[in-house]
Amino acid sequence: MKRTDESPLDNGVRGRIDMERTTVLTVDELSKTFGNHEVLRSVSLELKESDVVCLIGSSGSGKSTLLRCINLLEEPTAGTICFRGEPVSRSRVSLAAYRARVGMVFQNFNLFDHLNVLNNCVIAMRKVQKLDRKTAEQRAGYYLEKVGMLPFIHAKPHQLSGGQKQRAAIARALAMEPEILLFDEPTSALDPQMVQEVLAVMHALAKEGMTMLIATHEMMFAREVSTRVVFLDEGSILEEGTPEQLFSCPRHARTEEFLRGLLYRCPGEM
Amino acid sequence: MKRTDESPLDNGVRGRIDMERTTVLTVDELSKTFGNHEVLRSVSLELKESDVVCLIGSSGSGKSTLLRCINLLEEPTAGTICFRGEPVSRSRVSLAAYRARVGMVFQNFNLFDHLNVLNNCVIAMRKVQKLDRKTAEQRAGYYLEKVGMLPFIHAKPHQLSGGQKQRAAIARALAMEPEILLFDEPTSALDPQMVQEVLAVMHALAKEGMTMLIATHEMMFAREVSTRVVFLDEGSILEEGTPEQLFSCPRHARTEEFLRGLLYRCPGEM
Amino acid sequence: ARKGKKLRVAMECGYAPYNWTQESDEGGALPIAGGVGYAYGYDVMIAKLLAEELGYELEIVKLDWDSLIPAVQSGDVDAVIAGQSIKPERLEKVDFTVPYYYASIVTLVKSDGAFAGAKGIKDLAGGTCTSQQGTIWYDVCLPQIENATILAAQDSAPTMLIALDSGAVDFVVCDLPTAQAALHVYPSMKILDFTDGGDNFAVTDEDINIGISVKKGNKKLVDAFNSVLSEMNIEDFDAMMQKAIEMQPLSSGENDG
Amino acid sequence: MAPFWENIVTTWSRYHSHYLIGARNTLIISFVSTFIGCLIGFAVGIVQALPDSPRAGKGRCAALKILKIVLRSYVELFRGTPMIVQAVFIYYGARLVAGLHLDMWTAAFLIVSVNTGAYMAETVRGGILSIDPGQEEAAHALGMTHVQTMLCVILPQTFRNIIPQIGNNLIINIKDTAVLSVISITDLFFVHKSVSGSLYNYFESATIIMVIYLILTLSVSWLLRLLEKRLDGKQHYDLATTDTLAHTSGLVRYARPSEEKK
Amino acid sequence: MAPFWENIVTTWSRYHSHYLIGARNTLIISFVSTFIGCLIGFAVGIVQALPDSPRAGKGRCAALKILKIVLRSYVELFRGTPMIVQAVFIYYGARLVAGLHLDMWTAAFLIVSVNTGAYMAETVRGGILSIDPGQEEAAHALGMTHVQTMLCVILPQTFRNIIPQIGNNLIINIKDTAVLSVISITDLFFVHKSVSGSLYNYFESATIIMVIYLILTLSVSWLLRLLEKRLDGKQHYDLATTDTLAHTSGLVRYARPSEEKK
Ligand SMILES: Nc1ncnc2c1ncn2[C@@H]1O[C@H](COP(=O)(O)OP(=O)(O)OP(=O)(O)O)[C@@H](O)[C@H]1O
Ligand SMILES: Nc1ncnc2c1ncn2[C@@H]1O[C@H](COP(=O)(O)OP(=O)(O)OP(=O)(O)O)[C@@H](O)[C@H]1O
Ligand SMILES: [Mg+2]
Ligand SMILES: [Mg+2]
Repeated sequence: MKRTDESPLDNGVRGRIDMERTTVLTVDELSKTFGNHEVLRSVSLELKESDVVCLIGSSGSGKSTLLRCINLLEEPTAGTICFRGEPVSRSRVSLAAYRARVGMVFQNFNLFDHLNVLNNCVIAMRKVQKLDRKTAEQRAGYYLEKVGMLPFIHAKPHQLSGGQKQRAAIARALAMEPEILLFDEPTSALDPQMVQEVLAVMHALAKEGMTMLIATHEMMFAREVSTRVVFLDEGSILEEGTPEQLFSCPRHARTEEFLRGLLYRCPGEM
Repeated sequence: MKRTDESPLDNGVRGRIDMERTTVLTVDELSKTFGNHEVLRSVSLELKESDVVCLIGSSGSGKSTLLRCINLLEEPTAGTICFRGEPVSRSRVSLAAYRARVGMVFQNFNLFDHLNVLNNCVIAMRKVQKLDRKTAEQRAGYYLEKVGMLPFIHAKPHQLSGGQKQRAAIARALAMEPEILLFDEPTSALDPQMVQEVLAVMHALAKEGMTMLIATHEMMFAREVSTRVVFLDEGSILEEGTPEQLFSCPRHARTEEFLRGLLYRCPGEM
Repeated sequence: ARKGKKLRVAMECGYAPYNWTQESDEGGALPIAGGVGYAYGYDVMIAKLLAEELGYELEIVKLDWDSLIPAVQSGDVDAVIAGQSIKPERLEKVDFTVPYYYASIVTLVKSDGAFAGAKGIKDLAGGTCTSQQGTIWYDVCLPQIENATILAAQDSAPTMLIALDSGAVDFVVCDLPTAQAALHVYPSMKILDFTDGGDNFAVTDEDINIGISVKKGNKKLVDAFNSVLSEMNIEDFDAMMQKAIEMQPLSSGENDG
Repeated sequence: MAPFWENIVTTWSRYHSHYLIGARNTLIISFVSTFIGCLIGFAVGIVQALPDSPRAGKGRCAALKILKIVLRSYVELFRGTPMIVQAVFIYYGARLVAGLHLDMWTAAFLIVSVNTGAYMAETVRGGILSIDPGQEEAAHALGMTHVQTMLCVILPQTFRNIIPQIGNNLIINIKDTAVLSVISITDLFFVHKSVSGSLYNYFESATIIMVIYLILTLSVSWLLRLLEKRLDGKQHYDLATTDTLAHTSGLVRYARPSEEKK
Repeated sequence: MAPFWENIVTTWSRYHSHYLIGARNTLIISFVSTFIGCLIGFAVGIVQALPDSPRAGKGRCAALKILKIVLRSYVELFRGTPMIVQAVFIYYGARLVAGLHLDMWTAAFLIVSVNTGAYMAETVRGGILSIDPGQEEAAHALGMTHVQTMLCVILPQTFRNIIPQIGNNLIINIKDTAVLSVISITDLFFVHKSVSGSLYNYFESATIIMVIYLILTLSVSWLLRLLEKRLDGKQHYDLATTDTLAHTSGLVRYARPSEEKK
């Protein structure tokens, strides 16, 4: 099986920097209410450098909302978010600067409809990072190539297939070379082969020390990629641990019930 | 393992009507070109009553385009589509009637943004099938309950999570009680537990003789649900067969390569 | 000392025979300042006369009717010569010279219309009528007709005449020069003059006299104008008006055609 | 400046009934005509958005093409020429040439509606363009006809987006009814012209009507903002409780027909 | 009707230079002012769309609020009152009260631009509303500021959707420059007024200007349709070949900084 060869759990990076890793992101007692619907309840989470954390949980459990709150696209009802030890300031300028350092891939991609794939990637590099067109295009090309989207750089979003849109969105986030990446179901529209390729990209990023927080429904993907898995249930973290621990011997009945739905558990249990 | 117990391959319905099953949909030499990009090349396909056919293939191989052509949402460049033996007429009135008999779940859901979940399901029943509000709401409620969306009937699409949108879209298509259902990645945004539930719904529908054509990336879902799997590569059908046949011993090298990406093949091969 | 000083006079340049626009300076027309074409007509003749006598350099400004008063009040133009009748209320806002024309009021009907034979305003009773906005004709004359249906006033002479021609009204009331001009274009119309019949519109002389308005308090200019105008009499004015009527473009248009 | 305010007071006390009647006429004509104009605009918008695909029969296709050309000409003709001239042509011209006697109020509503309709047609076209094509596809996939799609799916969404534009049009109409004075309609502006024409108090009278206009247009703006808010609905949804469910969806009572048969 | 056409010919041959100069003035003022008005509208739209969230400092927040109120008042004031009255107040009123002598052309451009800006502000607001909020979120998530988001993401999409509306505004301006006759600007309609007042040939002169207006507005419509087509771009994309790739993306030359360091 491939997994044991490549899983970041076993790769060099993690062992190397182990304890001295700095904390990148701290989410403290985060709550979010829409009307009278409590979507997040006192969620606390810490991400250290080169952590790859997968968020799992059933539909509507608040995964996307958590990612969006971290990025302050939703105003949290309560709680604080600290980036590299500093609470994320709410003044507009530093908010933009913070967001530029935090990459995000949306569940529904949100590509810019009026720009072709290349310009979708290039625009923020030019406007936010003030790169010149050439450098920006080179960098965009590098990441687009990684996700196999080079042939489609001239296509507008509405001309792309679902998987192509998703890959373009991933490339757009990567091209900003942020310090932490938030992925909201980054492989939902991808075929198994493409999932492998994205997995490879993520492994490579993890090796370089990128911190990632990934909401996903593909348990096997979570298992492959993550250093830690967090199970979100009705807006609160019910359980977290290494993938082995969580998938093989979940502590809570609810987690087990959730995972029972999984068609294919780890081979040992079949 | 669950699969062997419930797979429609082995259920009673199929055996019962076996050979006398009528042909529901015939796709003949269908081609579609966007500009100079050949997306579909002479695709031919036949669906008999209570067939459940899964379309698999890599991102951009033309799965969505094929479904959209069947529904005539894209004008095919060449080829014909016959529904119950009659070529699908191109006059506007009968086109609408045809589409009313063919259900479709879009890859990006396309829920009506201005209507809440309940009305999303109800509107076509009332306008197309001319049902009264009460009957329509009862029927919508029935299907929304099946996909666990009853608590959210008053929510507008923008207030829903990805998985909730997908389930609402499924319920909307089911509520029309069409004769054939086209699903474009119906489980992409769903967690494993929810996938199981949708699978159960589809099994039930299949038992009742519903014909389904499903584009999907979840190979295990395809394996569970389908009576036949079709592998689409660069716009043409490279291989088709029963799930066993195609997943266990693919005939083409390309199919094998595609399936190699699959993280978890059938247990026997692990 | 005043030699070469500018006198800016405003008018609509579209109200034959008082003032109109023409394509050349034929007959002594003056170029319109900042606009196109040349202005001429009775008002321009008067303006030229005043400027000549008083030693001004004359400039004709073409303005919409609505802004003639704001223009003179704000000092953008020195005088308005545009067929304005002198009314006491108006004297509170601007100063007027002595009259520069005595306009007799007439009724215009279609010669084949029901009121073609009217001999006095009693005969006009019950008719539908209109006239031009902001005029004595509309404000004072029409209400004197018994049971008349008075439609809202027209904002220009051409549309007033169209209203009559199309049959939307039975008659209109205006002054003689306007009516004479109208006959050139609408031969099917007829002028009814009740002046001799005794059953005429009751108007004061003040009402029908038209004057030149200048900014309130500009005594010097009023006096200067008055010194020229007071040397003229009704016959002089009528002769000039006759000349204007002969020269107006619609007359020559007829000749051309 | 003191006499200025004094004059306003005297003018108002002498002519206030005129101003009020003018304002009333202005309001009636502009509201009714904007409403009718919106209907025209939406209707034209629906037809213009019809795809002239070769799917329909030859005859129908040609008929549609002609209808589209006619509507396009209507839009361009009425948008492209001044309303005041149109008013003269329609009211007096029809009388002169065809002997057609339109009532002046009928003519007023007709002219303003037809003009608003021409502008609204373009507005609606732009509004339809900005709706995600996926919405139309979903409606078609459910078997709705083009007209149903437009009425139930596209136009309700378009409507919400073009409310600011409808506001613009209504406000334009409130002011543009002024040109109807050529067909003897006494609107607010016409009253001002009459008053200032006889009293030569342009600035005073203009101040009065500006205030009245502002009252009218601010009310309109405010009403439309309210409408926008209402259409946007509640920001949050209520989770449906079992009670409301039993009532609205009646899931207990519904069973698939095929199940019933068994 | 024969004399009707004859009269048109004579009127045209006598006054054609007047009509043409009037048309030229109309065209210049309406084009320039619509352009400036669009800029104003977009600028106001950007500010109005700024969220007045408590994120910014107290002071900035208050300043923004005041700016918004000022802009809103501007929109309501200029939209809400007739342009003709504004023209008189600005041109003659300024002179009367402040002794300010505006050049009549400056005044003309100013008045029409400022009015168009007020209408465009609402149009832009509507246009921004109809853009999927996901677009704004994506831009924010990439670290763009509000102004960058607006300029690079929202307004380009809004612009395409409101072109029909810009067309409407341009056409309205072509006709509304008529009111500038109160400040002595000779536009097309003023020429018509003078000619019909001199010749008493309302219908003939009106026919001439209707034709000229139609020529102008049809050209405008046509140009804007072209612009729409161009903005929509090609319906299909070209698959990038290796050649164009090497050129544009230069993937060969780029390596991740972290990789370079190694
Ligand atoms: N704007 C909103 N207004 C009201 N409720 C909302 C809004 N956005 C999300 N919700 C609700 O919050 C809950 C959590 O949504 P969220 O998108 O975070 O779920 P999720 O875990 O990402 O689910 P999925 O896996 O289906 O994407 C859902 O029940 C959803 O209906
Ligand atoms: N409107 C369009 N114009 C041009 N090309 C298009 C258009 N729509 C789709 N395509 C192209 O057609 C190809 C097939 O697209 P399609 O959506 O059918 O793929 P798919 O098999 O559904 O892929 P995925 O699994 O990623 O959804 C893609 O390469 C896409 O870029
Ligand atoms: Mg989600
Ligand atoms: Mg697809």
